[in-house]
Amino acid sequence: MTKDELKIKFESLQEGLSFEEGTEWLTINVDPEGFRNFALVLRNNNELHFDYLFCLTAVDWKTHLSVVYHFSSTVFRHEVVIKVKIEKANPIVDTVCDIWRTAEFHEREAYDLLGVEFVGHPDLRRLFLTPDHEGFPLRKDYEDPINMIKL
Amino acid sequence: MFLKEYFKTIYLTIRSLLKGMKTTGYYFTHQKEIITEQYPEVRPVLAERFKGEVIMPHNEANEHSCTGCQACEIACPNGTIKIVTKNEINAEGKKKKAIDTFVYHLELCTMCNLCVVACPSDAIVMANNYEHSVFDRREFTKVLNKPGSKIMEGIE
Amino acid sequence: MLEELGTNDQGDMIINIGPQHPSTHGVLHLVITLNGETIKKVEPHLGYIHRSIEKMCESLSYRQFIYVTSRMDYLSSHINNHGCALCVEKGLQIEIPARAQVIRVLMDELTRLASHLLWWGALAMDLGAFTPFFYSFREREMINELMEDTCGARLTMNYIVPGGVMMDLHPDFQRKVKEFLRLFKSKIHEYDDLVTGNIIFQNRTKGVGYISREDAISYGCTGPTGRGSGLSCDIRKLYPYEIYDQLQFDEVIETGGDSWARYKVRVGEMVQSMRIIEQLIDNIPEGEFQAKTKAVLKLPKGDFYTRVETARGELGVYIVSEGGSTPYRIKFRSPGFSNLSALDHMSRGGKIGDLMATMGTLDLVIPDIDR
Amino acid sequence: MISLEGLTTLLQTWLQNTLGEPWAFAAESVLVGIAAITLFAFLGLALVYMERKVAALMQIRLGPNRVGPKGIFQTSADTLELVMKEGLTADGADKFLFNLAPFMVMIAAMLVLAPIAFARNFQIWDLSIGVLYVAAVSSVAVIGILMAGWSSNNKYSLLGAMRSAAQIVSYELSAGLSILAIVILTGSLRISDIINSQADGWWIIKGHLPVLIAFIVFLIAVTAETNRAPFDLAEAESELTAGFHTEYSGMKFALFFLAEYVNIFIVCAIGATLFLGGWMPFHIGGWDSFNHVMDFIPSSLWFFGKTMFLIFLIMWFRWTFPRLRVDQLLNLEWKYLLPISMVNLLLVTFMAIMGWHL
Amino acid sequence: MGATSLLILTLAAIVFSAGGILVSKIFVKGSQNAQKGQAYECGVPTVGKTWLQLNVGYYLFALIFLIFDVELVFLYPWATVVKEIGWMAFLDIIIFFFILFLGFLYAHKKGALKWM
Repeated sequence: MTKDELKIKFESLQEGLSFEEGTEWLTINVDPEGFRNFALVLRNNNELHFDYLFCLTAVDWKTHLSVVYHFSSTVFRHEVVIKVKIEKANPIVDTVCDIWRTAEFHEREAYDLLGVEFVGHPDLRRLFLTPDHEGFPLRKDYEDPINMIKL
Repeated sequence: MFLKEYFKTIYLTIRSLLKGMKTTGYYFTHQKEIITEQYPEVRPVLAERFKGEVIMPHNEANEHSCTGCQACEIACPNGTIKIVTKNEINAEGKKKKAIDTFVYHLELCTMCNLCVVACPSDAIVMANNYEHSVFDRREFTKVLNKPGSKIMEGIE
Repeated sequence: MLEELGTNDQGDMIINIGPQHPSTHGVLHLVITLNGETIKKVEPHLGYIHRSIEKMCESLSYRQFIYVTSRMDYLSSHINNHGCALCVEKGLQIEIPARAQVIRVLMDELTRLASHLLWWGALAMDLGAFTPFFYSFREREMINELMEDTCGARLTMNYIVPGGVMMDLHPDFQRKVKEFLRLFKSKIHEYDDLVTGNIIFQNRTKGVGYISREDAISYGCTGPTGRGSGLSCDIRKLYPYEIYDQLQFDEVIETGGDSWARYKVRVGEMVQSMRIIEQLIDNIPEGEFQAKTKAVLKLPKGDFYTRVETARGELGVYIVSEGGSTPYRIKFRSPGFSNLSALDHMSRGGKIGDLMATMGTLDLVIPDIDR
Repeated sequence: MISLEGLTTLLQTWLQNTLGEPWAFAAESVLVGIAAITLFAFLGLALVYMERKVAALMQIRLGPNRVGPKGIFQTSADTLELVMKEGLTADGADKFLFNLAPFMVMIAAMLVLAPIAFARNFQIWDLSIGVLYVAAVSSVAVIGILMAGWSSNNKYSLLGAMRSAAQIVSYELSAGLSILAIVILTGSLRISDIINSQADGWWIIKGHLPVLIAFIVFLIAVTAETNRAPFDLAEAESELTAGFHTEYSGMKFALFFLAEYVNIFIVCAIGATLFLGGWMPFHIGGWDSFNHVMDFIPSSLWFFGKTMFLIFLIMWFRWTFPRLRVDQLLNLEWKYLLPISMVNLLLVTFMAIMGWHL
Repeated sequence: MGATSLLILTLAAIVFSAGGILVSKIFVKGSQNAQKGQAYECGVPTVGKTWLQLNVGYYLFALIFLIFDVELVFLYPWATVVKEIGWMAFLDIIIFFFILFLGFLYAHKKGALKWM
């Protein structure tokens, strides 16, 4: 499906979705509460069939965090980008690692570097950093006086 | 039937193993194929574009073409280059910015060539030298403009 | 914590493979649970060489950050640079001159060939055959010399700049590439004799490290790992960039899903890469090798995502721009990271020796995973 | 080249004439001991050098070429280095067994030297059950390996030792069966009898296909028994880092290393003795003038030449093939080598009874 | 030389090994620190005990080997006299191998020859 067709399809599936304009792929902003159900629809709807999660990351927008999911379908070859806006004080979003297995590592990475807590993840630990590390390096307010070198 | 398969497996196994041994045996007997380079005695032929270190060429009159514009310093991703400028009074009596020292930290350099590309007056180039080992790491900090050198005429 | 006991209640042995282990090619650390010699669980511990390239890139300009990405997957550094440059160009909407496109693709394929050659030797070494390593390095050395001629470096070339390539091709480039192809073709039968046709090698890889197509999609396996499971995932075919849509080449797909299938995909890809190089080497268009760009690049506000096919799979470059001269946030979706996540699934039930074959055919490059 | 032929008898007569019976025996004992140690040291240096050169040439490299002409003193320099290294013992190791293991391996290797005939009349002990003795003593080495692996308190070592034990005991069978083929044809277990029976042609030629099969089985089995690639699972470095000798360093490691090469020499010497006639020159039954010419080449040269050829073959295997997986290794033994050598033994028996061998 | 040679060779081996170890003990002045005594496990401290209960599969090989090797030893005296006895020996060995083969099949069927 093309971007416009996808948009129509999504609108028919769920009311009140907020789409982002001017992007290459269809970008949908989703609330963390409804995200898991929405993800299940993405994966299981036969016309959408987004079976391939090819990128999962989070962005620190200083005021809030947004978790960005890039989905693709290996059958229809269409893409969709889902952005979930979460609070910085309470960065909680439901896990999708039982739907897309690759999310298990990507969610651990996002937890490790940006501090996003994925509820229901079986093994949410630090991935790159040591377990006793404090702070989340990819957040904009992260300070590390020893290891960060300002040029 | 079972026996036929059994012997076929043995035959194929032996054949495939002998093929492999033929290849290694070929090289064992053909010593002209040896590719070892005996480094300190035989020096490698380097490509002319090989990026070994940044240098600033000077001509016979001990002149370089660096204007001290700091384009390379800005282009460098690692802070390898530090340019200290001074004001110089040229022949016509005008004040002009010129370099005092062009400091190059070889230990930080990743040979990405961005400074050379950024330089508007082609004052710095990449040299081929690759044998950088020294006993004191402070020797990696180099001053590229030679003492007493001046900017070349006609370069702005 | 079971690890602290060295064993679990079922009497299984917990053993570390890595970080200093001959077959992990770097500092990958796997904690494996063994029952006898059968693997029950593999758990990767990462981060030994994490340099936080994504954070570094946030303070570098759009011209500068490209060189850092060479250090991710150092075996396909040129393709990493290519992906980043494409993403910047997508944001700036620059047209790339035809000559630069051809040069980029040529270098991509040479890099892929070099990477696969190294993988071939290293895989044979993991499985206990030392000699093939030297043969593949002989050929790889020729490619490295080609790179050195044109780019001035052998591994981290930093040859790509936004808008084209940094320098024009070396005048000898075409002649030397043709010479390389001729030599490589005369040697390629040795590869079959020594490894591909070897019965021990086949037995070591066939049926080892199986992953089904569905699981490969779910785990996000791309590149030869995905294609070995019958998943069509070649970005060059699916979402062609540069001039890949005008080239004649096949996407090598095997349906076996085991290490042998992945091996055959990579060996097939070497042949396809040669095919691409042969098509292009005589048809490099004349003209500019770099488009005119501004001195300071500023991407418009928004998100940009590009995908390229590295030697290991799909590399995604995701740039979030706030309109400044540096990226606000960069995410690299590295192929090795997703492929590694499937390692546990692949190696369960196999022997320790199978783990080496699986890891070898996944072609893990640790800096790519740790970034 | 001075021939070793009859050196022992000469020495013995000379010693007895000068010193008298008991002292001559003591002097002989010391001489044998010194000779054995010298042979050990020399074999270690020479075979390691040979291995490195063979590997290098197959891998289109030059190999050692800096220390001495063509690098021949490279291995001596390496030995010196190993001697100068500190021998570490891991904290949790069983110190007694840990230190005993290299001795076990060395003793096992040394003892097998006894019945080997290095040249005509040059043999330490020509015992009547020579072949059985070799088969028995050579498998003592596995105890040393098990000790080393078990006592190291290292998981890789333990796995390596377990693998190597299973491997060596399995391949012992088919090696034994292929040795039996020659025993049937010769009708004697004495090494000198076996060599003398090949005066009119080596068994590998006289024995037709069955002996050839026995030879190939023997070669595969001894490669496995000496833990050589492609059967080097006990020390598979890509899996178990260094297997059973992971924790060994310095001189103790050097002893394992040396024992490995001496073991290779021994099994190849046995192979050369059984199948290729030992020190017996290349003879063809009936061609007396040809045989006479062959006799001019010293017998020790024949022996070492054949042994080196077999060693070269085993090195060739190592630098060509990938390693087998542990279950495939045992499959090969139990599904292929053992049944084949059993059937082959029947064939040899049949041939021997019919008198078809030359 | 006779059986004494075994004693001499054993002594030679011990002298050689002990000599080497002693020489290195004399020359090497080692230092001691906590890391040196650690077992090697790829740079990670070994946790727990290594001497675990191992899978019984490992020991099955030893048992099977024992059975087969004892049978093999029986063959040695037989092998020396095959040519003298003739066809009777051939018949013997066929019966012997048949029984051995049955045992082998049994072990194979029980899965004792599979590596754990």
